[in-house]
Amino acid sequence: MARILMKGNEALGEAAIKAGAKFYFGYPITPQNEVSAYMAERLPEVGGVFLQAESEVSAINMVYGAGGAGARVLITSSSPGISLMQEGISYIAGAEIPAVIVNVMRGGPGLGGIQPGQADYFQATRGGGHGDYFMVVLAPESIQEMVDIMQEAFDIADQYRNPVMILADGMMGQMMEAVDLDNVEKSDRNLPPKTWATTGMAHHQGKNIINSLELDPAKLEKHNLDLKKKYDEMAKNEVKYEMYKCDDADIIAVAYGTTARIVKNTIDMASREGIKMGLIRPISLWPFPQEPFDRTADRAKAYISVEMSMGQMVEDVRLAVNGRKPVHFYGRTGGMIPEPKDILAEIKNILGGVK
Amino acid sequence: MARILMKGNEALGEAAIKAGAKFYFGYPITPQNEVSAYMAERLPEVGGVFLQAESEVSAINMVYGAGGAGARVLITSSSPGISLMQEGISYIAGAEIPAVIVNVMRGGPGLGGIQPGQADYFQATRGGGHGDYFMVVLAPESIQEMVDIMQEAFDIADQYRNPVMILADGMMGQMMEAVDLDNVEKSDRNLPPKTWATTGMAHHQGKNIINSLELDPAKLEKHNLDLKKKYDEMAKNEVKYEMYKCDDADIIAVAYGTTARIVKNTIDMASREGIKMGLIRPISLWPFPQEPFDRTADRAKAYISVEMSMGQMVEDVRLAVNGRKPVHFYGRTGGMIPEPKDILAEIKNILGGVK
Amino acid sequence: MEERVIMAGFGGQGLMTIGQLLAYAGLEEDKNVSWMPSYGPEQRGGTANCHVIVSDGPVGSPVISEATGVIVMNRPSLEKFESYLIQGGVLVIDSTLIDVKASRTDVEAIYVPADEMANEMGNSKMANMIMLGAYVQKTGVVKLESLFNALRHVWGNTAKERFVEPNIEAIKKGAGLIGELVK
Amino acid sequence: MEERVIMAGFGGQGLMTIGQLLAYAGLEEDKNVSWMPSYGPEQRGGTANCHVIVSDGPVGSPVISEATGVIVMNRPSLEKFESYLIQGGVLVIDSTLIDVKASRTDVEAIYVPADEMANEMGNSKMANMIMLGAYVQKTGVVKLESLFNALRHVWGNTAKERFVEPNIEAIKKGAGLIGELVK
Amino acid sequence: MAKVIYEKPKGITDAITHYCPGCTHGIIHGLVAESLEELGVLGESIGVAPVGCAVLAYNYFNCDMQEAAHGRAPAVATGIKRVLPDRTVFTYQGDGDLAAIGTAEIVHAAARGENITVIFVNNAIYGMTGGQMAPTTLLGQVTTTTPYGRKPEANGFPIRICEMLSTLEGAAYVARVSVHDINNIRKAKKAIKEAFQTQIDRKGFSIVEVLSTCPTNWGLTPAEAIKWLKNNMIPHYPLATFKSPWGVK
Amino acid sequence: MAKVIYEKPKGITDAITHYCPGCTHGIIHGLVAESLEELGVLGESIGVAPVGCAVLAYNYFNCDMQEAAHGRAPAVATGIKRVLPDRTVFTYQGDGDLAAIGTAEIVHAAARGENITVIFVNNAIYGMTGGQMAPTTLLGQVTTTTPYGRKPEANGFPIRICEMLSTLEGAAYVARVSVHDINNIRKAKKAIKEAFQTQIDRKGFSIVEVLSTCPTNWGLTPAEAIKWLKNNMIPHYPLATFKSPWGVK
Amino acid sequence: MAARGNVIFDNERCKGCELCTTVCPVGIIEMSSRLNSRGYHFSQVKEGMMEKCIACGFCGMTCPDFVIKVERL
Amino acid sequence: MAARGNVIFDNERCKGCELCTTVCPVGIIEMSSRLNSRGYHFSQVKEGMMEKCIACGFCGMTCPDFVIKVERL
Ligand SMILES: Cc1ncc(C[n+]2csc(CCOP(=O)(O)OP(=O)(O)O)c2C)c(N)n1
Ligand SMILES: Cc1ncc(C[n+]2csc(CCOP(=O)(O)OP(=O)(O)O)c2C)c(N)n1
Ligand code: SF4
Ligand code: SF4
Ligand code: SF4
Ligand code: SF4
Ligand code: SF4
Ligand code: SF4
Ligand SMILES: [Mg+2]
Ligand SMILES: [Mg+2]
Repeated sequence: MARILMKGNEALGEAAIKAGAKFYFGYPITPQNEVSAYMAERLPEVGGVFLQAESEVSAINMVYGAGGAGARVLITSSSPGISLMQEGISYIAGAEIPAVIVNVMRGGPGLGGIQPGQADYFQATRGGGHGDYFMVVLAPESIQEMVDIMQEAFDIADQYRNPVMILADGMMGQMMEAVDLDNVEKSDRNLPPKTWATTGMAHHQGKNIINSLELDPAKLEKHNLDLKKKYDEMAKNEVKYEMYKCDDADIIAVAYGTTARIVKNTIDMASREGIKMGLIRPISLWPFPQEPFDRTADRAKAYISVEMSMGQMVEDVRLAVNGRKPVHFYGRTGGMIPEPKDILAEIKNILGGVK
Repeated sequence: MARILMKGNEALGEAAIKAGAKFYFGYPITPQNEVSAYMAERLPEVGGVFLQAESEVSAINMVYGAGGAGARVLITSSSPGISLMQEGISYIAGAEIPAVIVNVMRGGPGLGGIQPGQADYFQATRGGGHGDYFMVVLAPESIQEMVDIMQEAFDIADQYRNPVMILADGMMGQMMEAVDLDNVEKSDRNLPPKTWATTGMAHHQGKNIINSLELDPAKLEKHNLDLKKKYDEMAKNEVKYEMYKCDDADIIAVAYGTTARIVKNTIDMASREGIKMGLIRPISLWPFPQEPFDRTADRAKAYISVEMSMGQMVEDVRLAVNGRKPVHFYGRTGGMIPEPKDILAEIKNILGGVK
Repeated sequence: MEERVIMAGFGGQGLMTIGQLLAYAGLEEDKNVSWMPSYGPEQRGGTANCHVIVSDGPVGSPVISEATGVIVMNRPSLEKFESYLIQGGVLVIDSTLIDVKASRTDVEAIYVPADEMANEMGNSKMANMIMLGAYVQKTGVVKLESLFNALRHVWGNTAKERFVEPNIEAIKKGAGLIGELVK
Repeated sequence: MEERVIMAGFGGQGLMTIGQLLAYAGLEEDKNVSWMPSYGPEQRGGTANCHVIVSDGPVGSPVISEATGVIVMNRPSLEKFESYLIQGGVLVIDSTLIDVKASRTDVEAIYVPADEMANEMGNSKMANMIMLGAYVQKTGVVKLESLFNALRHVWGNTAKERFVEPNIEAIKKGAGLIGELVK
Repeated sequence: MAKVIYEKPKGITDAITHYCPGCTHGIIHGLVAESLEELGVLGESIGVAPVGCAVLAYNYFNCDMQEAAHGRAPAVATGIKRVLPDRTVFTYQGDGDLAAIGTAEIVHAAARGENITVIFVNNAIYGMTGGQMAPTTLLGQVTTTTPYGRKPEANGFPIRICEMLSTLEGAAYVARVSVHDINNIRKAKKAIKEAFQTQIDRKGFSIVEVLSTCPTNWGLTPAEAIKWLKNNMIPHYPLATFKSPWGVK
Repeated sequence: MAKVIYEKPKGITDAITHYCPGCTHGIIHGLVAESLEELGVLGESIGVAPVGCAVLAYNYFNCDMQEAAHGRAPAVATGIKRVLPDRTVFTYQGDGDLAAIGTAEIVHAAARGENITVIFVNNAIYGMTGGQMAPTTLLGQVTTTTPYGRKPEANGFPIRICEMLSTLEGAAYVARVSVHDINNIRKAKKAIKEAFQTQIDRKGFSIVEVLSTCPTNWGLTPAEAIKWLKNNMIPHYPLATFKSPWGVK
Repeated sequence: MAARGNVIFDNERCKGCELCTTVCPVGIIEMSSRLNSRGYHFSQVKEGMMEKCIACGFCGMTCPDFVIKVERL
Repeated sequence: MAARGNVIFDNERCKGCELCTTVCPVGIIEMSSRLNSRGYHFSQVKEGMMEKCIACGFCGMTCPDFVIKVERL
């Protein structure tokens, strides 16, 4: 099939269906309502189930049940709705249930606004829920990448029996771009059969229990260590990033998702003015890529994290740079979108200072 | 009054009452149930209200209402319950409502266990809720300190119109220690009158609105910048820490809450073996203290973060050390409690490696 | 080549539709395109706008801060978006609905009595297509034929099929103006 | 001086109570004390234990990994906590309820037929106090008088007031054993 | 001298609402404001706005207001009322807010007999988010999330909130009204005033369910929407006073 | 030859439960297990354990189990049932779990007519956490959070879940039973079996509320607790079949 | 004789929903062909019909936007 | 003549709650003075009374801990 024009919210729904997710649970919230509308129409056509839950709290627990029963299951929401899911996400991680969660971020805190934001970075990458757990967090910069990454997200979830989050924003959800839904690369991951799923004892060997409770501290610690092993593996294997014009860059911006596109505009503007600027674009926010920093820390004079937040990913940049070079921050928030010319002004500022 | 023996959970309740908090909303959860039992009995005696909500979600929103109406209000819970409050906490921060939230942490993730843990550090310090916000997070190491800090917590909350979290753990909640409830130092903070509270228009000038919504991105950004200014002020003014035997330490442990007590045991053991070990004990986890690291980074050979988690505060330690010295980690989890001898073994290991 | 156009007016005037149509037309020509709507409660009755980019290279931010073109169908939109235009940018104004002139002199303002023309064609709902026709003819961002194909592609075999030909006519009407209007 | 004692047995045997009492007694003597209970569902019917520290210096961890004393009133507790004792530590065993001997030889084991004695006193609920009396007399961690004061302080003017004197008697009974038992 | 028969109530600010043309949210606002005014408690009132189309209600009611998280208005109102028991505290909530995400909060506020007043605007749809199914959406009704019409097998049955809450001892005043014509607007006003009176008299929890239109998401003109309400909603949601401290006929 | 009149059902594992002596949770477990066995669906069943004293129920029921977050068992069961519509899916929940934090989930599972079975164990208290007030705690009852006895002004009124859920169209089978004597144990068994039959026949949502004891937190011996249940709970929670696909007398 | 009334419209508040036109018992309210600044055709009393107004207040009560003030003369 | 029964106790499962003793229509169940390994006095049929058992099954049905197996002989 050729490339078609599609809204991000609809494309991600279709991509999930193509990735084999026939179950969707969710609760309306702007700016991701098109996902539910799309799934409500499409899933019955493919023999799946769309269910509008009574709340995000219920929805995430339906995902727990459905994922635990062995299905590929998608849930989407936006910032406040994702906050309501934190207990559920912690349970899903603790009980090792695969699921894909999409956060189409808006401005916060509180009710905030409905325009695009990236201020849920901490929540996504550090675990807004309680306890030690991590999810792979993927941040596509285009609708095509979102579609491609959806397949990947479900595969990662199944491979590690762990939730995976796709962190998008209102812009990504609302915009239309050309997308090719058919040439999505299937991964060659060797996915384990879901022998652990609760499908009824008559349908598998022994008795299956989906659970995150362990009252014996020694056993719970063991469980945490097992999880840690898994997280370490994910951290090793699931790093994804793009380096853009970093080779001889004096200053390297770090940005993800739609902000990265804006930074690419900025880089073009900068190069017209003879400023050597590059971009490290983490695609996996957790695990956060270390390598591109190690490869650039000698040459670059400074880094700048550009976000639609008051400064969250910048901590990961600092951790990755680890004192080798100064790390700066530029952010817009509340639904305001950074503009290339303002970013460039900031960069000139920094380079002035750095020289 | 003399020192009396009191359970942490009860002492914190009484301390809140002494700090003028006559309103308590909560929902039962181990290991902090003694707080509700205590408040249920005591608050009616002092003309206050104890209300057992139908859930943590409701409870935190009752706190929103009560705090917004101008009252000093306390809420306590433990890990999964705190996760359920993340939306509400983000709203409270966004709407600038003072409130004190106590998390008596247990093992996670998911249902986990009910023994002590410190794995909600990220959630507390980075905002488990959506959007850009911070709370002052205080971590006492003894029941006396918890009592003292309660007064402080309410004052900070009122001064900045911001939620404050006290991060304790099951050990702190369940243990009994001697405590003097009467000699709590009153702060000399100049607390602003609550002219913003919704008490009815007949009771103040103009119309008061408690709100976190702003649909205009420019205005929402302005709100975020105003909040940021407040957070910067808190970050400057509300840092609290203890340095213990750091002066000539070769290795400096960083630990908070009950873990810090355990590390102090370890330091004594270490010094008996001629190992120079010190402790930086952050009392405010947010803002995380930078100064003690700057004061010790020249002399110390290495740092080690000791936590009842798989490694969370260690990121703040890394950020504070910023590459100047190696940063190590030792943690137990799931309700297992680190033992001095094991910490010491780890330290010998590191010092062997460092030399 | 990168065309960055903002289309704005009251909700219901069909600006979202012509934005999508333009993006589709770009796609027909194998260009890179993006369409980004305004969204939120202000849409109801209030103003609505979308940002469309048609580019030979990859599209950066779908949100336009420096527009090469602006199409406006009410006065608040003119006032708001005029300033987004780069020097020499194209500003298409529905002169039936907007009774003032562009205040900038460094842009190319085109006044299209689109509402009036649409009413003459018997359907005021097609004013948007007239505006689009004029804009496309003026800028050459895509071929008119690509617009027609896009219309056929998207509305063909749907309930809107019967509107395809009238809309093509409207686009042509708008396009036809350009020779006349711009001397 | 730092005494670190673990008290363990079935729920309902009153080990939490004697733990608190010891801590209170320490407080009476202006020492630093901590009391840390086991908590959780296993308490129901299962075993319960608490950790008490009485110290001249500040108390570190309230959880004891190296105990100077262990008081046990059932066999699983003996088996579990014997290993926590430091060399030369004091191990008080209710020999009515536990029919085995300590397996360690590097500690001082004291066998107190507390249950039997309490029954003789007419109230099996006071076995805990007998155990405590023996332990305190043996170790001298606090004065017996401090225990009595603590009892009066905590239970005086409460519903438990009438149990104060009998319990003091029981503590004395336990303390009285020490001369006899430990040669 | 001219006597004023109707004008914008003092309990309503001068702000122009963001509601769609013909949306009956505005009418209901007016009734609430008039009631508070007539009962003399405007200056003693604290309202709680929901998340839903009425999210900006804090700009329209001329009294102190709090903006609650989606569904949590009854919890927020509880917090306020417990601190200020002599003030008049009310929530204004939509059917998504109250009957979906806020189910636990409304049931328990009612069960507690929390002395607050709830104005429950049932328009059988999620207005704010663009027309998704609400718990009160009728069977067969097409919404963006029931594109094939609401089917009980897939989407369940519409909930009758008044009937459900009436089973709770703490609910003192429970009534369902509508604003589809003048007569019913008058009855709605009466019910709302009685609900507030219930609170003022400290009789416990009061709720008025008001059937309301959503022309925008129903895809109808305001006048058509009024008719649709009358012909479709009332048969399923009978208008009645279910409970009242003054007795129910 | 000896005929077995009673023995541990096959639906119960060999694990010794953590329940307190004389707690009737165990009896109810037995009835559920027997029903699944007799209906021949044990191997087709997936149970959902709550957070509450029955939190470890996954160790006791001899079928696949999921452990839900507190109050969310109906949501979890919904997720399972939608994926596996031909399996028998049930939740086992306490009164804190179902009637407090899980109110929204149970109301909406019922409203949806979700084809699952809910076993609702009402012991008028939070057992697991040490005896706090539950939504079903009786007026006057002393708990750790109602040290002065439950008072309606401060703590609200006890909720009758069956009566409330019966107002919902999607609820197909609703019954309240008790296990305080042999006769009632038999009736309870019958109700539980009918509830499962409702699900097997795809008639919609089924719930059995079982009045149960908590000797530990009531501060009574098991035998006294049985009497307390009979004398205090039943008058407030009448035993009845409220709804049934086979009709109610 | 029926009361005489006077109705005053705050045109800028009007959203042109037409509900007032449907409730007027004497049918004297119509929509203007003009737009207010927010783009709505606003309501008005038909030319010269004001004296037919019976001051029932229905239009005011029905208007969701508090456009109308009704006076009895 | 009433049916004769045999009841078998799995003593280690017993928690000594005494409920079985209250339901036996012929009153033949008592608590042992001995403890099982979990510290509970377990239930038993009174010395020599087994033959009075009518195999009603009440004890089994009542026992929350699945201690008792009842057979009809
Ligand atoms: C936690 C959360 N979930 C979802 C939303 C999105 N949301 C905003 S309004 C709304 C529903 C509004 O519907 P209703 O309560 O019926 O009010 P109406 O708009 O119909 O008046 C939803 C789901 C939100 N803001 N927060
Ligand atoms: C989110 C959350 N809140 C609170 C708890 C603590 N908690 C565990 S069980 C329970 C109540 C149990 O009571 P009930 O449901 O009546 O079951 P019972 O123990 O009486 O059988 C609570 C509040 C928790 N685990 N998770
Ligand atoms: S969307 Fe519906 S409910 Fe909301 S303002 Fe518009 S008409 Fe009213
Ligand atoms: S606490 Fe109560 S409900 Fe829980 S097991 Fe014990 S007796 Fe049963
Ligand atoms: S007051 Fe009555 S008669 Fe007069 S214009 Fe209004 S509706 Fe018509
Ligand atoms: S009802 Fe009000 S808003 Fe609607 S047309 Fe009449 S005056 Fe205008
Ligand atoms: S089967 Fe009946 S008669 Fe026999 S011991 Fe049991 S209860 Fe008694
Ligand atoms: S009912 Fe069961 S657990 Fe209780 S005493 Fe009898 S056999 Fe033992
Ligand atoms: Mg609605
Ligand atoms: Mg219970």
